Amino acid sequence: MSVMTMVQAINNALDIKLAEDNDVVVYGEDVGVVGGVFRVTEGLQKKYGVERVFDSPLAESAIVGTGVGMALSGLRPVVEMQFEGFSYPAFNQIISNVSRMHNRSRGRFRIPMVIRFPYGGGINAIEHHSESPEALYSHIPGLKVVVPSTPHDAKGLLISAIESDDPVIFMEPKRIYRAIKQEVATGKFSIPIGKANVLAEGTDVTVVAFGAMIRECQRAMVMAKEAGISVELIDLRTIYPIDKETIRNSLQKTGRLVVVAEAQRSFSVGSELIAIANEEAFLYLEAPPRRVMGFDTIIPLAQGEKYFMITPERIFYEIEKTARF
Amino acid sequence: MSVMTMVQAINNALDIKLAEDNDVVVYGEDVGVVGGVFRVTEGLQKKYGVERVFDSPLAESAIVGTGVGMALSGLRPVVEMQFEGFSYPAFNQIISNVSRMHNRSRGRFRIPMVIRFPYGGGINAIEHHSESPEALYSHIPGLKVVVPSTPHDAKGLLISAIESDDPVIFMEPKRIYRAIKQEVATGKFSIPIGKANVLAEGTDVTVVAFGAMIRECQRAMVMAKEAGISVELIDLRTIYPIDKETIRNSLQKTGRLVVVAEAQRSFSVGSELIAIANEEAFLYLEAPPRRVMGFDTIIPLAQGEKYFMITPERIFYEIEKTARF
Amino acid sequence: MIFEEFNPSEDKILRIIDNDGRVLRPDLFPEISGDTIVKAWKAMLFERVADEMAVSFQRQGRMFTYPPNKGQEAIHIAAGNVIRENDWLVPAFREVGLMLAKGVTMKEIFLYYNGNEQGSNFKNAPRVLPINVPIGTQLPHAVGIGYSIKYRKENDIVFTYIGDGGTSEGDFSEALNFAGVWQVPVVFTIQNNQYAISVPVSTQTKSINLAVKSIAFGIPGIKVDGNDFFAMYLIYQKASEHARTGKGPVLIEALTYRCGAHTTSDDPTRYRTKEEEAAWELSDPLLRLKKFMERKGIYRENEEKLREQYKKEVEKQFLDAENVAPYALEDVFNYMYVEMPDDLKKQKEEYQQFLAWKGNRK
Amino acid sequence: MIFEEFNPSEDKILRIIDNDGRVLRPDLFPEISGDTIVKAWKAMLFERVADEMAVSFQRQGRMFTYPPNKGQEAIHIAAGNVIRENDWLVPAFREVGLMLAKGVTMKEIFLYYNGNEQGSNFKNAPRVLPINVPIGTQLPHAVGIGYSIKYRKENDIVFTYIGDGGTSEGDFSEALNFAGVWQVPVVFTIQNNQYAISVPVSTQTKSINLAVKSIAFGIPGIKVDGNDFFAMYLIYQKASEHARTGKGPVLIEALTYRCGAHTTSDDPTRYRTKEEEAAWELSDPLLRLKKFMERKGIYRENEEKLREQYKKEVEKQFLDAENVAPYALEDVFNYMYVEMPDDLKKQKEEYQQFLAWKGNRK
Ligand SMILES: Cc1ncc(C[n+]2csc(CCOP(=O)(O)OP(=O)(O)O)c2C)c(N)n1
Ligand SMILES: Cc1ncc(C[n+]2csc(CCOP(=O)(O)OP(=O)(O)O)c2C)c(N)n1
Ligand SMILES: [Mg+2]
Ligand SMILES: [Mg+2]
Repeated sequence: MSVMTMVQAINNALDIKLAEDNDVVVYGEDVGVVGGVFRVTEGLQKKYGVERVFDSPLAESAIVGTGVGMALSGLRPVVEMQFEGFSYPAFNQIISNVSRMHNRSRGRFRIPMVIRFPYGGGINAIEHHSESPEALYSHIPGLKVVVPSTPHDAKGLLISAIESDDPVIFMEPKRIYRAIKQEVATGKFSIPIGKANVLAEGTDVTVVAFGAMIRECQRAMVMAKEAGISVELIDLRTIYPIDKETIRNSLQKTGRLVVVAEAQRSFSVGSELIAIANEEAFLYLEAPPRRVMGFDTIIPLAQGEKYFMITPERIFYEIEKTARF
Repeated sequence: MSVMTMVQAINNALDIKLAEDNDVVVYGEDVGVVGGVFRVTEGLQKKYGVERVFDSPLAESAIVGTGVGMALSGLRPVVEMQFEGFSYPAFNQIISNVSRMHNRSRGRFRIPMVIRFPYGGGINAIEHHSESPEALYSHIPGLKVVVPSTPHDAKGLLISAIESDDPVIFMEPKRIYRAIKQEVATGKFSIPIGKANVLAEGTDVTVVAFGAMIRECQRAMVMAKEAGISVELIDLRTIYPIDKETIRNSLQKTGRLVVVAEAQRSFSVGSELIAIANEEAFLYLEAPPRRVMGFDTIIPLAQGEKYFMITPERIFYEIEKTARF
Repeated sequence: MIFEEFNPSEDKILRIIDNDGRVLRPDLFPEISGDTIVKAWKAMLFERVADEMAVSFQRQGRMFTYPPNKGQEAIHIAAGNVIRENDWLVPAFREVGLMLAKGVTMKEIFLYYNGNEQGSNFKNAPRVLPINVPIGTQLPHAVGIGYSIKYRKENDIVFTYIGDGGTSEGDFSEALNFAGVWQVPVVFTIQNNQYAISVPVSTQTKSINLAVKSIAFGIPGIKVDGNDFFAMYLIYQKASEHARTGKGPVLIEALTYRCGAHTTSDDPTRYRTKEEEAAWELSDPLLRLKKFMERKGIYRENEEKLREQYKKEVEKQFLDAENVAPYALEDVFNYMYVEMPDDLKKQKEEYQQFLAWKGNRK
Repeated sequence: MIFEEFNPSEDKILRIIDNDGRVLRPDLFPEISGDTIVKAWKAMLFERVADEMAVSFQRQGRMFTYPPNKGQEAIHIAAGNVIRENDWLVPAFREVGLMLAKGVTMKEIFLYYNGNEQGSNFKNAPRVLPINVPIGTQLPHAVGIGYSIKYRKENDIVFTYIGDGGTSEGDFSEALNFAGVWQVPVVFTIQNNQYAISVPVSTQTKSINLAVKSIAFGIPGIKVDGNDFFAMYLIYQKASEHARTGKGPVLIEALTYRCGAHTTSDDPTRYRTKEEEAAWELSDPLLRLKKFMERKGIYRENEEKLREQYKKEVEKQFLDAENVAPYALEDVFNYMYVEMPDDLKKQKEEYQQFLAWKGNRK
């Protein structure tokens, strides 16, 4: 065991897979010499050489597109988009090829590829550096979408992602890149993709969240407890394929759902979770499911971010409303 | 009045706006000389000249990106993406600039621009020619997303879209481009963006749909009627901003919701409509809202499309289930 | 060096035989046996026949769509003669002759255009990628495969294709730029068939030609008469040697003409003249090669008989494609993920319940 | 023609003065008054001072981030001297001096980097676009504006900017290609400051230089010493005349060096050497211009005094930015659409209810 930040845990996962599997290559903008703008890949080029960990030209579509070629010819590329807002130049490659080559070729080609990027707000960044595009990627059939909420989860999920024979979008909540430290096993372990994690059992309200919002939910739970509300907190871990069973089981118990996420609320993962609640547990619902999510606006620059970002207080406010409904 | 197909009605709308407003320009791949692969822009180059209606090089990102420049400097570009599946190369321009320039510049620049493209399945096309990406565009704040279901609506909505000072994604259900003929007023008229259209009033089940699915719903309603089920049919017309009021009013009456759309069901407009139903009319819901939508798979090529496409029978099947719940 | 002699900045073009099959540049004439030449011509004829039949099957309503290859056969068959079994082919969608040379069957191609993904599961061509529809997106794939090869120190190479219109897409430039930086063994060919659907090259770019775009990426580029089998054969030999010996990527612009429509739903009379078409017919690659063979006295074929034979073969493949097992519901779900997620299983089951209900109803 | 003399294919570079301010090419020396030169130098000094202060404000924790311009001032101020009031400027994000010349204020720039969108609402610069973060996406905007100008038969032109790294993005190639085909009045400048964050140009492309990429689009291109004020001034005169007289777009590669960090969160010592930095300091554009002025006897300034004066001015602007009205909840919603949709109104109201609840709770 060793105390790690999420940055260190991800670095550690990459290190383990690079050491163990010669087919793993890591590349993207600035990931080589300096080890990434967040230093997630620090030290890896030195350890594994420029052929396995390297800087690419500044072109996201080609970074992802070349990854498709590498993956179908036997490598396991792990590519970095420098920020979520710069994954969009690669959107066409992701939706048209990454997610489809396996189906298009009727299983002849596999795309064991990970596209990882930091996402989310709360770091006072400039435009395009604070977004949460998980809904866009989750709507694309053929992808898996994974979001860790702790260093431990980041390591275990990333190892699973690299070992997945399907392409994985791996979204890293940059706000807690270094904010949370945790004991993490130093050896290899993995956490299955597609399974949610019940972080706290409770009986009154089910709160579903992921990524950096988990910490905010945990803070809100302290307030809820004081108010005598028992919250069941589910960390989705994987947005697609989403773990409906865990959600259903919880709702059958609580009958009340609050979804917490940073993204714009409409046409979002929050919408999907409410749909799931209806399809899976309609007769158990005792209050209208609520979305505690961003406005349907562009996330404001730093000075206005406070309005947009989800705070523990706001989560508690909605939990309470839902509990008292 | 004149009998028109949707292709003709769209052509007519463009014609009217080109004639009336010198700032309107129309361009894209093959839209000039041949008038588009579906002949939507046929005859317009001849009538308005190559400076106003023209063929561009084959590059969607630049087609949209140049449109941003034109729009903010006073023109009203109407650009065509040849098929929905080829709007993705422009995704970065759409999400990063089209939707944001107005907000980014604090209202200094407006982007009165229309991005139109044929979408949807049912025409036995090859890959990337049968998709329904409305959820992707609806999730992007700063855009309006419009989908007509008839020639009349196509004309009136497109005129509104061109006159909108905000950017509009205008999705044309190619499957009914020529399949429906209708009397359409030849003069100028417009249909407001943001208002749904109640096509049939009913008391048992609310069916919400748009685009080519409206016709399928109308066929399903015949079966429903035979089965003694009274259906209220709502044509969304605009996906964003979505008309919650009309949906709420209907659900307060029926308490039952069936959403019909061609896209993959998860993280979709269907999800959003169920979320809206819960947020706006929870206490009225008498049955779990249902999504009659595509699987979470890539839409199959022509031979497999029959499984994926929504048929009147399938709609009726779900209506009945919902009504009898 | 051939890339220096035919400098695209000066708009030079590599041509070895003229329209009458006369050898213009004996010094450049490639080493190639008479037998190989005849076989190549036959392969071109086969592609031509397959193409004509595909168009006619489509007209008969037995196939949904088809993009004709007519006029571009020299490029494909020359490449087919140079490409090796372990080399990769990353096609756009107008390289049928080359796909066949790599082991793809007409049955598979028909199956694809008849709306069945099995048509992309090339049973005997594991190193050929499926047809690529979103223009330009295939080129980065080729570069990535090139990277794999280089990474593993193998000596295979990659052939990849794009149209003249495709050179305007961002992915074209990004891919060639990566190829230059990574020095991967990729032979890029632009099939400049003069049109992107209805849009002529002159509307596509102001560059003096397309080969010259290679300068932007620091890689060798050359413009070649794509209707001249020998020029294409020579350049593929040179380019693949270049790539195979670790010298990096090459960009070839093959000048040709799309004699047919863009696809079977296109009508070229709306955007080009009969005169233009007639002028290009004079440099038809089959005709030129035949004239060459006649001059050299190595042409002893009966074209009509060959055509009949090929027609039968193509027809058989078409019938095989038509008689493939019906598309099953499973086929929609089976290939989405290596292992099917529970939710997809459930969606399939729910659909089966609907089918059962539907069956009972009748 | 200057574009022919300095052919980028031969890797020629336009340079007029050397590092010691000596005139190397008197024949090319632009017509420019001593006064203008002195004013230009002062503007460069102002940009330098503003830059240094921005970095220090950021270090003091009073600003979130900042991308230094230090070393690139000659490009900006030369352009600022040539660009006209009605010309458009479509910036990337490292053109502060030119933005100021067009009427943007340091207050606005500070406001932006302090996290307030009002910093992009340039009150006195209606034809300057906001800073553009997604690399490369600004270039098509410039081309579209060029189209508007051409369409209206006006004679304004567009200046637009991108970095060396940005040339790898698909949008760079697509935009230049469109500009060539449409023959729009756009002057493209690549500020080649040798790095894209940590990545050197040599990892970015194998082309012999960046100006040469113009060949791919059939437009004139030229490589210029970007630290030579006179070379930049001359080329901007030539290029804007070219564009303004309907001859179409031009691509300029301005060779320079990013003396500072990429942004205030970057640490260049991790990827480049002190020696390299020292070598580039010798061609510091301010120093070179000052040496030139000294040689010509037109330098009569007191640099320290000017610096103090500029510092005060910049400080005032910074305080103005700090003292701007607090960011209101409305600001999040007001600019999303020309007219606010009902649902956004409701979201705002719900949030206000939450705030009220929160207020009551305390
Ligand atoms: C990204 C994208 N945009 C548009 C299309 C529609 N489309 C199909 S083929 C074609 C023209 C291609 O022209 P070219 O690259 O010259 O190839 P050719 O068809 O002549 O072989 C177009 C615009 C597409 N397939 N992909
Ligand atoms: C599409 C996109 N990808 C990545 C980034 C992150 N990023 C910001 S600046 C930069 C380097 C830019 O280098 P260059 O174009 O040379 O400009 P310079 O910073 O040197 O002025 C990168 C990678 C971005 N802003 N946009
Ligand atoms: Mg072509
Ligand atoms: Mg740079």
